[in-house]
Amino acid sequence: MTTEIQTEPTEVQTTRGGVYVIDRSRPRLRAGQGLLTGLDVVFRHFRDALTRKLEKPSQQTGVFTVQYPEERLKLPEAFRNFPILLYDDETGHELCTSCFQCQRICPPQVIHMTQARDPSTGKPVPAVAEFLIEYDACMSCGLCAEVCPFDAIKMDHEFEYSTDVHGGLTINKEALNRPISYYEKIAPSFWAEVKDSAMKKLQGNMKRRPDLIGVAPQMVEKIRAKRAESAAAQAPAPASATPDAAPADKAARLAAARARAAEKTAAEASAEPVSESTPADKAARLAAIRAANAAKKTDEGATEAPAPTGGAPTDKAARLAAIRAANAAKKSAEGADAASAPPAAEAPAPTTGDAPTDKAARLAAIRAANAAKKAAAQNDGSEE
Amino acid sequence: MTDILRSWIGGALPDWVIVLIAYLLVTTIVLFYAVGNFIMMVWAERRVVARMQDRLGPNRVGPAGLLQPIADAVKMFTKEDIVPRSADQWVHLLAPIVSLAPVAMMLAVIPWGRGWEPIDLNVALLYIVAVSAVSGVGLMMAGWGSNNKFALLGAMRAVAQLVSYEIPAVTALLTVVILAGGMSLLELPYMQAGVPLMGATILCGDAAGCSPSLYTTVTSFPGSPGEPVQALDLGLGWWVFTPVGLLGFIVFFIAALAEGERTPFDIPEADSEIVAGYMTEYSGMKFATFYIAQYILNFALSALAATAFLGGWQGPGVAALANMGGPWVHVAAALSAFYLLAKIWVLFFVMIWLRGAFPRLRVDQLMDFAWKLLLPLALVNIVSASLMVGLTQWTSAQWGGLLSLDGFAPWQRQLIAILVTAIINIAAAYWILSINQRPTQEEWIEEELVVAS
Amino acid sequence: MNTLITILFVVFAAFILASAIMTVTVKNIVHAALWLISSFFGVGALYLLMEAEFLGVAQVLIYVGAVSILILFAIMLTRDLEGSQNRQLTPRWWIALIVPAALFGLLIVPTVMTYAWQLPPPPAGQSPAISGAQQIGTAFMREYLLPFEVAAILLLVAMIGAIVIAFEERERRRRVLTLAEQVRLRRQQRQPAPLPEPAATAIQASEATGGES
Amino acid sequence: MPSMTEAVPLPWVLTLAGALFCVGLFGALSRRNTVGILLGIELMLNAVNINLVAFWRYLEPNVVAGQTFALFIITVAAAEAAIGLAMIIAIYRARQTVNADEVDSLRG
Amino acid sequence: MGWFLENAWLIPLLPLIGFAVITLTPIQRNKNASAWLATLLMVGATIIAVGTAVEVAGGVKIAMDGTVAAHAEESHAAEPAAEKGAGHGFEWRDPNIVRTIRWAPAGGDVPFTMGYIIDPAVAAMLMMVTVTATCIHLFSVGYMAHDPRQARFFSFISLFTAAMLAMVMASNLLLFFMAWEIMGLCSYLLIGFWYDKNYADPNQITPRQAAIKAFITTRIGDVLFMIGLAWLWTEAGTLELGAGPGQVFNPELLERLATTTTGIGISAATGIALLIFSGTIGKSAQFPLHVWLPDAMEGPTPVSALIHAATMVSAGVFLTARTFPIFQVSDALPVVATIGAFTALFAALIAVGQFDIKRILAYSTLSQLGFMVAALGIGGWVAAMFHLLTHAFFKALLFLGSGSVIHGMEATVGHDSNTAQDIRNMGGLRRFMPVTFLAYMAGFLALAGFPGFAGFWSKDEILADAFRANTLVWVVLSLASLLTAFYMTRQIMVVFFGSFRGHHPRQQPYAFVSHDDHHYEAHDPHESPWTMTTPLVILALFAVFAGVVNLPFDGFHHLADFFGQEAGKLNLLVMGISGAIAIGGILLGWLVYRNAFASSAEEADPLERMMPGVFTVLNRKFYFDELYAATVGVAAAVLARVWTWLDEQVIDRVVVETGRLTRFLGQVNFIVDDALLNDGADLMATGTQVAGDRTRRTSTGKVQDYVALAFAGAVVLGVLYLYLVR
Repeated sequence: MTTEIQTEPTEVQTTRGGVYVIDRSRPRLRAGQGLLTGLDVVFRHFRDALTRKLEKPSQQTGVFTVQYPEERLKLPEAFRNFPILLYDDETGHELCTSCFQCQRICPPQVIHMTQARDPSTGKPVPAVAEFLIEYDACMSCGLCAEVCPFDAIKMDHEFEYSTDVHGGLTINKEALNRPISYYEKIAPSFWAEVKDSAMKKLQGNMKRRPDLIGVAPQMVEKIRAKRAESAAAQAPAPASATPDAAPADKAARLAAARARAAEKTAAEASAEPVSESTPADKAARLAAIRAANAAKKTDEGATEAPAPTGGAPTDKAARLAAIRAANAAKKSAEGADAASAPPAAEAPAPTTGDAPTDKAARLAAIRAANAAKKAAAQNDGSEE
Repeated sequence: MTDILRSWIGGALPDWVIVLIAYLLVTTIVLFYAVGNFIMMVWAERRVVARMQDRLGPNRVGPAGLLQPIADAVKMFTKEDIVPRSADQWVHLLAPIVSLAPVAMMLAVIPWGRGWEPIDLNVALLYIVAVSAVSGVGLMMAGWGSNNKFALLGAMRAVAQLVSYEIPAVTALLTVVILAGGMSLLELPYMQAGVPLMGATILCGDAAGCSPSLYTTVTSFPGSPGEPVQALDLGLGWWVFTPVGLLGFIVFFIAALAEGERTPFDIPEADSEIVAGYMTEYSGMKFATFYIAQYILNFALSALAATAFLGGWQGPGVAALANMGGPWVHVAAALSAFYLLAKIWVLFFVMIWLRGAFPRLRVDQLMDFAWKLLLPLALVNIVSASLMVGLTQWTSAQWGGLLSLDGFAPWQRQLIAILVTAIINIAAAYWILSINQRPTQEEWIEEELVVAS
Repeated sequence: MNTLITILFVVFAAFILASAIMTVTVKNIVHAALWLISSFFGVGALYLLMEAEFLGVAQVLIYVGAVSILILFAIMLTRDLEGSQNRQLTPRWWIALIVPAALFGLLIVPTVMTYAWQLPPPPAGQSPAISGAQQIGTAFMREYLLPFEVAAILLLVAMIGAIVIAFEERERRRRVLTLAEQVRLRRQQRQPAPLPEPAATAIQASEATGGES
Repeated sequence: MPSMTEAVPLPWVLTLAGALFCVGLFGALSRRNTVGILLGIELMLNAVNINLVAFWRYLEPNVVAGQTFALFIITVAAAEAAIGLAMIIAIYRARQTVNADEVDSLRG
Repeated sequence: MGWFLENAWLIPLLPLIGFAVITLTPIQRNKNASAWLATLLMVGATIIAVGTAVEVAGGVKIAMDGTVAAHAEESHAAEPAAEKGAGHGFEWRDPNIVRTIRWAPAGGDVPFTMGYIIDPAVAAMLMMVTVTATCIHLFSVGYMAHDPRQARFFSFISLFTAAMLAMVMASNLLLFFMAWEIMGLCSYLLIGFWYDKNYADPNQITPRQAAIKAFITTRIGDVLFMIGLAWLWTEAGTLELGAGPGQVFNPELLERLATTTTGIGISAATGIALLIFSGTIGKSAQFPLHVWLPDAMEGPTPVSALIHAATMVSAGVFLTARTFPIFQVSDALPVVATIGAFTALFAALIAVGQFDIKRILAYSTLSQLGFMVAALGIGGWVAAMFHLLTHAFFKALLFLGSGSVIHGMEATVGHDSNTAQDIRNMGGLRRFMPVTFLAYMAGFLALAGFPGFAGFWSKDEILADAFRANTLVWVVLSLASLLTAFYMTRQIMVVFFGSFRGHHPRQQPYAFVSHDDHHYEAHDPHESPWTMTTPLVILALFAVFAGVVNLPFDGFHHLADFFGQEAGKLNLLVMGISGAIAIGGILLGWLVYRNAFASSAEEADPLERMMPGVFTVLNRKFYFDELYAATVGVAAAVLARVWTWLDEQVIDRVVVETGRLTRFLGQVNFIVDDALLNDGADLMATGTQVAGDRTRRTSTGKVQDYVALAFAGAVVLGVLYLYLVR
């Protein structure tokens, strides 16, 4: 080989950073010389691939394969996969205020949430009661994190979610919750930008949250244990009435947060959930949230509710409302006594089905049941 | 092999049974050898090409991915064998067999080591050429029997390529025939003893004092045919070191690439153009048969190239060990077999290397290359080879009294011959390359403008 | 061993004849060509049996490797009008059957069987000298030099003739440009014709005036 | 060393060659397809070659003439195949048929 | 000892390699490389040729089996061969080496061979050819430096040199003839080298016309030569040179040739000799076929020097010299002598009337070749060869000198050969080109036969032989030699003395109107570069001193001894006369031309003023071109007319009349038929028609049916033979 064609790259600094320049100009090649040059280049790659890895961008030869499970590339800060929710490490308070911005903007409509209410007053508080994201349909666009005014929802770096069950990819709030320190670790500079404003807003929100509402479920136990400890240390205090009513399991907590009537909540919550946390369980919860939202909407327009049933329901909320209204009409006809019984009987039926392939059907069933229940309760309340 | 069996079994069986068993045994060994090499070649190709592309290649199945071919084979065995409904059933079925059988038959005459020769055929070179030409029929059958236009196109391309490149290949092998004075492959490694460039022409001055580890007995050497003499032997007198052999080797190797459908010439199965050529309609074991045929063909052609030009099993130490006699002969045979295998693998590595480096040719370029470049070079090389033989072996009587080299020592004659042939070959190569140069930019621009207007 | 050879001969003969009969009777012309190839193989094997190794190998090389490929090519270049369902034999195929049958039964068999072949006596001890490739080559260069040259010329003439006969005149063969060439061509076509340089025109003008004065 | 000359009588070989010749002749006479005719002719040439080789082997094993002429015939066959197929292709181009009984410009 | 002889085949091979390399390899794209390659190869060939000559002079002989015998003095060289008379002493000597290979079978016992043969004559010729060719190659490097087709030029002259050398060395008359023809081809190619050149004067011959003319004219002689060879082969069954059995100079064969009488009354030897001599006439441009040589000067000047002065034209003489034993036994020698002597005088006369510097030299060449032929005709073999060698040197010198002069003139008058070669436009060049002048003077004195120079000795030997053999020939040759001195003096005076007239050249009658030559006026002629003057100096040395190889004094007959032939005898009377003739010719020339063209180039020639009619005849070359045009050309045209007339008037008429007659007969027949024979004939016709219709069905037009019928016929015949006849 007479011509050395592969000169070492030189780094040139530009305003936007360094650029590697490789001089590929070569003298005129005689017959066959180009072939030999090609062979030379390939052999150099072969030789170097046996001995070294490709590490620097200036390096042109060497193995660039990353043996994935064993070796991983460092992910860039801006890498995004699925959204997560943040909570404060110390207080356990979630940053989310249940503003519904993310739910609205989500293009595939996979975010669902219910706002928490003050159990004593029934007034909504700036905290989220339940938060579900369907990871299996999420397209990782990151719009939710973009719009979140409280920096409560962020994009995670974790990407190994492969499973053979679709339903297992509907994630609830407990699974979505991450401490701020976790996010600070994976994206330090991003968090540093928003840290101050986010914490300030959180402080404001925390003031409006009574008791443990808006605290991450993981932290609830801890806090409660701490309180119990301190209470045991002082005396059996009448301070906490709610803990008695709230069972240990998540579904019960969800129901507790969701229910407006405190006395009814405990009974319903104990009847509704099933023993295992099957997908159907989660789906049921999702349906519950939806139904709750729909019910909330009917709060605002109960008199208008029958109207959409006549026309073509174009929007999801309207459809839900229509189902709910229909069910409510049925239930109100049957009477207030029977109102709670059929949902309780119906709800377990889909969940015990061992092959829940038709998610939509299940969802609709649960949703309808819950909506009917809520509507009945609401009707009772409003008629009375 | 027959003798060994005879000594083992003795008179227990009739003689023809022993012969039959020996033949079957040798066939089995050779085929296993070839198939084992095939498996290693598949693995090596994937690994080496991967390294050339800065990848790692298969490394999950078995240590360093060694069991990957086995896994592939299992997959191939268990795949469904699909025959298109409109295909010609029998032709479609027979095609892979017809293309594999001749390739396997080629292995019969190659000397795998010193004394390890399956069959001594006195027209072995012609036999190999003839038998390799038969596989073209198999390809044609595959293309036609599939009743698929891509398959037919691929088969036509394959056969046209095979037929075209057979001519330079045979012409390049003719130089070997001229140099060796015969077509037997067994003699070739023995003839390529000696030292590089000079061959077995440096004679022992003192017959008594020559070390048997350095000198070997040569019977036919230039100057005094027939009389055995002692010549310096390092086992490196390969013909590729002479100008004639070098040019012949280059031409033959390129033609072998084309015959084996290796990468710059893999036009018949150009997957970006005609799906997979004649193999389009094949799956499962039949496809695997084509695959095996192709790799064993590469293996056999590499072995042939090594035997014809690179000294075959010849290498340093073989003759010395063989001269020691007794069990050392078997050690020499093993060493020689290793040498041949090493040469084959070096050639196969070059094939992979070319695959890693070069893009596929176009059909017209392929034909141009064969007819305008390789064939003239090979023809010139024949002239050179004749001159080489004449200069090193003829007496002045055979030159018609015009050129008398009788008084020269063999090495002097060899030196003269090498100089003359080197000049001829270099001049011819330069000339042929220069007249085949692509037109300069101005010329073709003009031509194209004429066409465009 | 003689029995073995006899058996081999019979097998080969049957193979050759069966293949030949299939060649002439089978409907599909491609199949006919393939049967012809197998017949060629049988003949090659017969040559080997007769210890004409060079000829056997040459038979395989030329017939199987070249001629049959040529035939297959020709079939495939002309085949689309010839469906295999068409009638394959001429209407007067029975004449064509009678003539060879008569030739064989009336002439060949009686002649061959009744002629007294002057076979040389079997050699005592060693087998007779069989001529190999080297002798054939020597013969070609010595006593058959003229036929050899004539055969060479025949092949050359056949080659040229085949090309001339089968050559299809194209309007104009167009070279396929590579991508790089196309790009360069475009670029050159885009460039306007270079204007004459002002210095040159000045010189020309001065020359013109100088010539006049 | 056993040899063919002792195992098989010469007339057998000649009969085989004659039969092959007649089969080839039948093919050449009866095929409609021109290529089929060519196939028959190739068979006939092979039959002649078998005869030549047999005579060489049985009668004059020391003389190369038999093999030499067989080689000449192979050469002629190759030339004939090339020219014949070229003509077939030319006919096909001109008349869009390869049927021998449609190519009858000689008809009286 | 003997290496050069063993490897003498390299001598023609080296220029042939030069030809092949220049023609076939890309070296042709580089002008200098091809020129120097050819020249260097020629130098190599020269070295080998000189070595060969030295070895031959040393008496080395190599037999067929390779044994080397070196004897300083051949015994038979001393003894006179035969006392047949003056100069008839030629005898074929055994060559020093013969090496042949067989290459083609012939009908007779002896196959055709190729090979080389070296004897003293060949060695001398080889040395002469290689030396002059090398000088001319070197000269051409400078002369052709500005020609775009330089590589082609060198390729051609290399091929020519190779052919000439091969011819000289040929062991066989067939090979001799092949090389001879290649030379003819090269001559054609080189005369027409500037094939794209056109002249304003439509009557002036252009290079391509000249090439065709030369080719066709020499072809006449060559065809006759070939017929002679065929005849010789028929008679002898061989064309091998040599005196042994199976060779053409075998004494018994010569005897048979001399005694065989043909149908036209001459002996076979005479017929063969005359036919072979026709080759000489064509190649050496002797009298009836002389017309091509002057026109061949349209080629480049080195070509004129090499081919048309030194080597190829003398090949004709060499042919006669080579086959001299046949001439000796024939009656053709008087013819040879007559033609030679006539050409010598005739051409010398024409030379007096020419103005083109190269044409003067061309006619001089004709004249000198006439001398050699005449010398052969009177049996002076040694004298002819001697003159051939010396003439080659000094005529090559003169041509190269004229080339140098033209090269210098072109700087002044432009690249127009009509102007640049016209001696009237020259004058006084000795001041501008001293080296050329001195070399030219040497050549002039040698050619004029000034005592002491090479030409004097060789010409004197011819004259001495002629004086002894045939007084008439001697007188004619002496006249020619006087004229030689005269016209050469004329040329020298006009070209090199007087005042330079090139700044105002003669107006050409057909000159192009717009000349771009005016800017040359400022230049004076200049001396040529060293590559051109060096060969001149070398050749000048030869021209001055080459005569010493064969002085007519006892003990100085080196050349004759070298050839192993009888030496010419000293004749002081003849020597004195010829010396006086030479000096007289020079004086005469000086007297006539000392003031010629003193005023301007337009002035008339002094001789023209004295004898206008005679001068015009001479200037128009005795009207030979016109004569040939009027005879041969007109004859051909007339013959064509006659054939046209015959075709149109006789043959066509016969055909037409036959047709008419047939038609008339047919009409008569029709009447008879219609009236008398119709009914029966109708029946027959119907029967035939029906039968034909039936038969016709067998002719299906299908090849297969025909083949089937043929085989069926064969079967039937075979069955008849097998079962019925036998």
